[in-house]
Amino acid sequence: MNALLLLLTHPAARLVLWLVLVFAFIGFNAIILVWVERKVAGYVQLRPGPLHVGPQGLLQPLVDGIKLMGKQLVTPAQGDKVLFWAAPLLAFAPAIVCFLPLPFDARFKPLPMNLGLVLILAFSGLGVLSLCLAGWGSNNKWSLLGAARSVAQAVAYEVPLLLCVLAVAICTGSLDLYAIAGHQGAWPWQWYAVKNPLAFFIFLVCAVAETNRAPFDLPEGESELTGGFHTEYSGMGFGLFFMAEYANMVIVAAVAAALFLGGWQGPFLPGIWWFLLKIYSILFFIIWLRWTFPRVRFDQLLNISWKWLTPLALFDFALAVIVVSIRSMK
Amino acid sequence: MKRIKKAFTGLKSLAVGLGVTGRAFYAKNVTVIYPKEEVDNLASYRGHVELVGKEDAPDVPKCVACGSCAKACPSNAFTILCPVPPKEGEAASDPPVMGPAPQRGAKTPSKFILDFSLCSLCGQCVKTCPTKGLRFSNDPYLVSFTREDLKLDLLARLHSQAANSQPVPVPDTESVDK
Amino acid sequence: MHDAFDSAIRGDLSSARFEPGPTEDKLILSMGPQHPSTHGVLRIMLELEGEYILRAEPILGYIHRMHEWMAEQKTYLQFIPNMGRVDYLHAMAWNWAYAGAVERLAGIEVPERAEYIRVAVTELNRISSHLVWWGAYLLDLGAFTPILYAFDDREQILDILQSATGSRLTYSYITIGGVYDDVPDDFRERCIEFVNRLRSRLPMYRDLVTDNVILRGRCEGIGVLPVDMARRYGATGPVLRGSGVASDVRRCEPYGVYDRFEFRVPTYPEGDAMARYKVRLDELEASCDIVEQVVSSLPEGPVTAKVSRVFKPPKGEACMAVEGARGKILVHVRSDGGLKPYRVKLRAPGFSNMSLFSELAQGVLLADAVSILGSLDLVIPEIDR
Amino acid sequence: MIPECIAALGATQVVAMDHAATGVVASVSLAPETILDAVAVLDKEGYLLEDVMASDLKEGFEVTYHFSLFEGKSRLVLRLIVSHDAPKVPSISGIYPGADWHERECFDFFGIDFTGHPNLHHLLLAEDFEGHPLVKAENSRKALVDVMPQPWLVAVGLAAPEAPKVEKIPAAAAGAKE
Repeated sequence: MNALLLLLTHPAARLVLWLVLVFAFIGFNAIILVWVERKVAGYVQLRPGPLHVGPQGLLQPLVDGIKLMGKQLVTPAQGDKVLFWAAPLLAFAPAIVCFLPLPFDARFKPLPMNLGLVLILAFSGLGVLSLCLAGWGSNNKWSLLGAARSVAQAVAYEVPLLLCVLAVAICTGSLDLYAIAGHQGAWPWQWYAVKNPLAFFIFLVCAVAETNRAPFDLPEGESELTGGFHTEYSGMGFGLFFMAEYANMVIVAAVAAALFLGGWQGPFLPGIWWFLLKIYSILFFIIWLRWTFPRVRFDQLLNISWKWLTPLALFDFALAVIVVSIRSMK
Repeated sequence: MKRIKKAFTGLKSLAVGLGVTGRAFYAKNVTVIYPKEEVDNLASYRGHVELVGKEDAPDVPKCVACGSCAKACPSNAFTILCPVPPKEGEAASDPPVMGPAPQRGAKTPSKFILDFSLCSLCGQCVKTCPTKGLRFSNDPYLVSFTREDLKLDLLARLHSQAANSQPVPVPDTESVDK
Repeated sequence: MHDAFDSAIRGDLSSARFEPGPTEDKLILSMGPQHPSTHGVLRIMLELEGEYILRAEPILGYIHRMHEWMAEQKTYLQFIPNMGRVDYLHAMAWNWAYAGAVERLAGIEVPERAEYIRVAVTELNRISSHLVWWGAYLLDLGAFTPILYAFDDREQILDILQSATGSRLTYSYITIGGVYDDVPDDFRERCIEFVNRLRSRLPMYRDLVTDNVILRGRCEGIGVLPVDMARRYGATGPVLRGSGVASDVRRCEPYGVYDRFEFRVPTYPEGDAMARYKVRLDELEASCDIVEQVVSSLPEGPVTAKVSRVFKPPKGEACMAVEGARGKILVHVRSDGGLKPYRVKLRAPGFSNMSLFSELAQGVLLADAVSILGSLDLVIPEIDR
Repeated sequence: MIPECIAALGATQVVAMDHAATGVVASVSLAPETILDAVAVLDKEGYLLEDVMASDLKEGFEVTYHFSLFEGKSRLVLRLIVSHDAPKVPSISGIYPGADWHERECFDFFGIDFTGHPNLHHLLLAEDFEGHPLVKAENSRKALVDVMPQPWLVAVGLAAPEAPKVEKIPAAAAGAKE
């Protein structure tokens, strides 16, 4: 028994355990988020949303998932079979890795590393590749247009995102999400969202764009591109893209919570609850945006990034550097 | 400077928009959750037509089998059958041969079928009926998997309405729900 | 199997016009007949370079039903239900145009009460049509919520119309010689109630959508339609008024009793999608004004003129123009003195408005094409007839 | 009330019509060859093209063009007749691009050949559709005399004047058509 417990403290075992937990969390979370999304949409639109399966329709996403699994998988004729089916897996896989360095609680470190932020930024970039492959592999012109849009969009928004993340990292002097979160306090005025609201705002906008959520959902833009990159996907192929989208939303919300909202820290409640609460508040905001605004146009989207967000982020970054160097001079 | 001002009014408009949808969160739902609830304005709904019974004998239709509704119908939705009077010198066959109304000597229809799958609810039949023997029902719950089921036997419907002992509801096409 | 596939790729007569010529970096794209923003079954062949449209050609006829042929097979009265199905969003106006043309032909005098009721229901129907357009346009632009708000308001209109006509979409209410039936007693109260409700909702529409910076970015300066081009293409209705021409059939050749009511004909000179958008939103208010005036001065009297059961108009021809939600509806009826019309021609405003699209969409982004298409307010059954 | 520009149209007949009875203010008959010049005049006057309509008569296909101004009761109808055997009409889509689809529709329904049309193929009917649905059978065609209103017939001299209500405008080329 003791040996078994000892085994559990081994890094590899912890990693495996964590991965299992992450899978469970992503699945569970997708169900909850789909439900939240549909409920929010419902209430915003003066209707009740899912209602009949389970209490308050809570089991509806589960039933939908089962339906998706039961669907026939169709590969488009003359599509590239390998790329076509690699794409949804490739969309999903990086999302799992990105969960590793998230600071759910101070006592809770699956993988000791001090470059967590870099890992997330590196792997989240892979998501674009999957959209690109999906668009190319489908041999569908709408998908191709969606893929082209997603690449341009991801490149444009990576820049201000990195800059405002760096502005925070410089202030804390670390790239470890645990350290960055720990650097802030339990109270809102100790958070970077209050100390550096500009960076928080830019991060939020970029987060919405990076996860391809409305009003920046151009790669799928169903009223223009009939679904964009996932036009040709059916069944779980589509399901994986769907899950990846929600997993990515959780990741950006978690990073935002760690960088700007003090991570797990908060009064009274245990850390993990605070962290989840902060994540879900941000997610709720993102969902709320989706059901309120029209979609921006492609060139406007890029203009927002290159003409507004990038200069602002640069300015913010410079400001952070100056503040930090003045402070270190003292 | 002008562009920055424009950007700020833009951001403000976004916030206002969020406010509108945000207020909707605690507004009342407008959905009627069918089948748990039902809509309450069916009284003024004009569904398929039905036969009107005589005041003194609710299971006898006012219809005199003149066939003008069948003639007025833009989509030939009516099949009204009456016994064909035997030709001179021929004995009446049993059962009698049926033919489309009007037939000489037939004062009531023997069969009155409405093919609802053809009907477009225009009401020409109701308007044209000389005896006011047709009216709109207000029953929207008419669903079927086959076209055959939508061939409504209006005589049978009248009989069952009369047999259900309730006094035949007053023709109510003009009343309002609330 | 492979042959079938090859021929599917080769396309048809319409796409064949696009095949010769494309080079490496051009994309020939068939938008529709099933596409979320072609509203029904419109198909547009596109030649794209990147996302810029080099050439666009609408292809019609996917729900062509040959109403004009049907008219020749039916009696005058039997054709009435067809009219509601030409443009299901503004069925009343089409009903009126046809009934009015036949009345002109036969010289039927319509009772005054019927004329008033016609104005009221047509204007209510126009509001409901504009509300659907508003919601659907925003759906095209990626906003999901407004259409449900619009439908909430529209349901109130449909309830009122149902109380008068018995149905909610295709009414067959305006018939030759008047209207099918009288309106219920509380028609007036309900109309006033609705008008007040809509007026209180319009500021919300403005806050949520009209002032929205994203929407303005998607509409302003998009699809600019000069007056001269609009004239040559025969554009009418809000599309023409969005180019600054105050042309409205209700004003310039008043039919029914429209000349007795005060209302505004909104125009905006910009000619872009936003101008067309604003014209329609202003028309909501204008229609509210008309409804209010009608119901407060509704005269008593019969609602139908005497029309013989065997209706035979004298030989001759007549046409009637009606201002529909999409523009000028024109119905020509030609009679040879028989039971059935000799020829009926339906001029659908959407048909002419749609023919503008090829020229407007040249050189714009794909997303702008969606925005332009939406701003023309097309109802495909009306275009295809 | 007939606009002045009508004199420049080169019409064979111009008949003022009663707007309240027919919806148009003037009916202008033309020879098919002169349609392009006439339409060019209307274009200069700022007329809007409403539609192009065809109907099948004994005399041939009658093609009518409806034009109106932005304001006022101003609808003009231009009519011309082409034979059934060689229905050729010059296309006006070069002047009024909006006529493009209307002419294609007439081609669809009647098989009228609009010469000079850039893209004359099926618009509403399927591309493999054979025949022209609105072309009538030989015996059910009616002559112009049977489908035109009495005042017009009187004005062009096809019928004896009963009630001289409508003024006749002397046209450039005299003589009734037929």
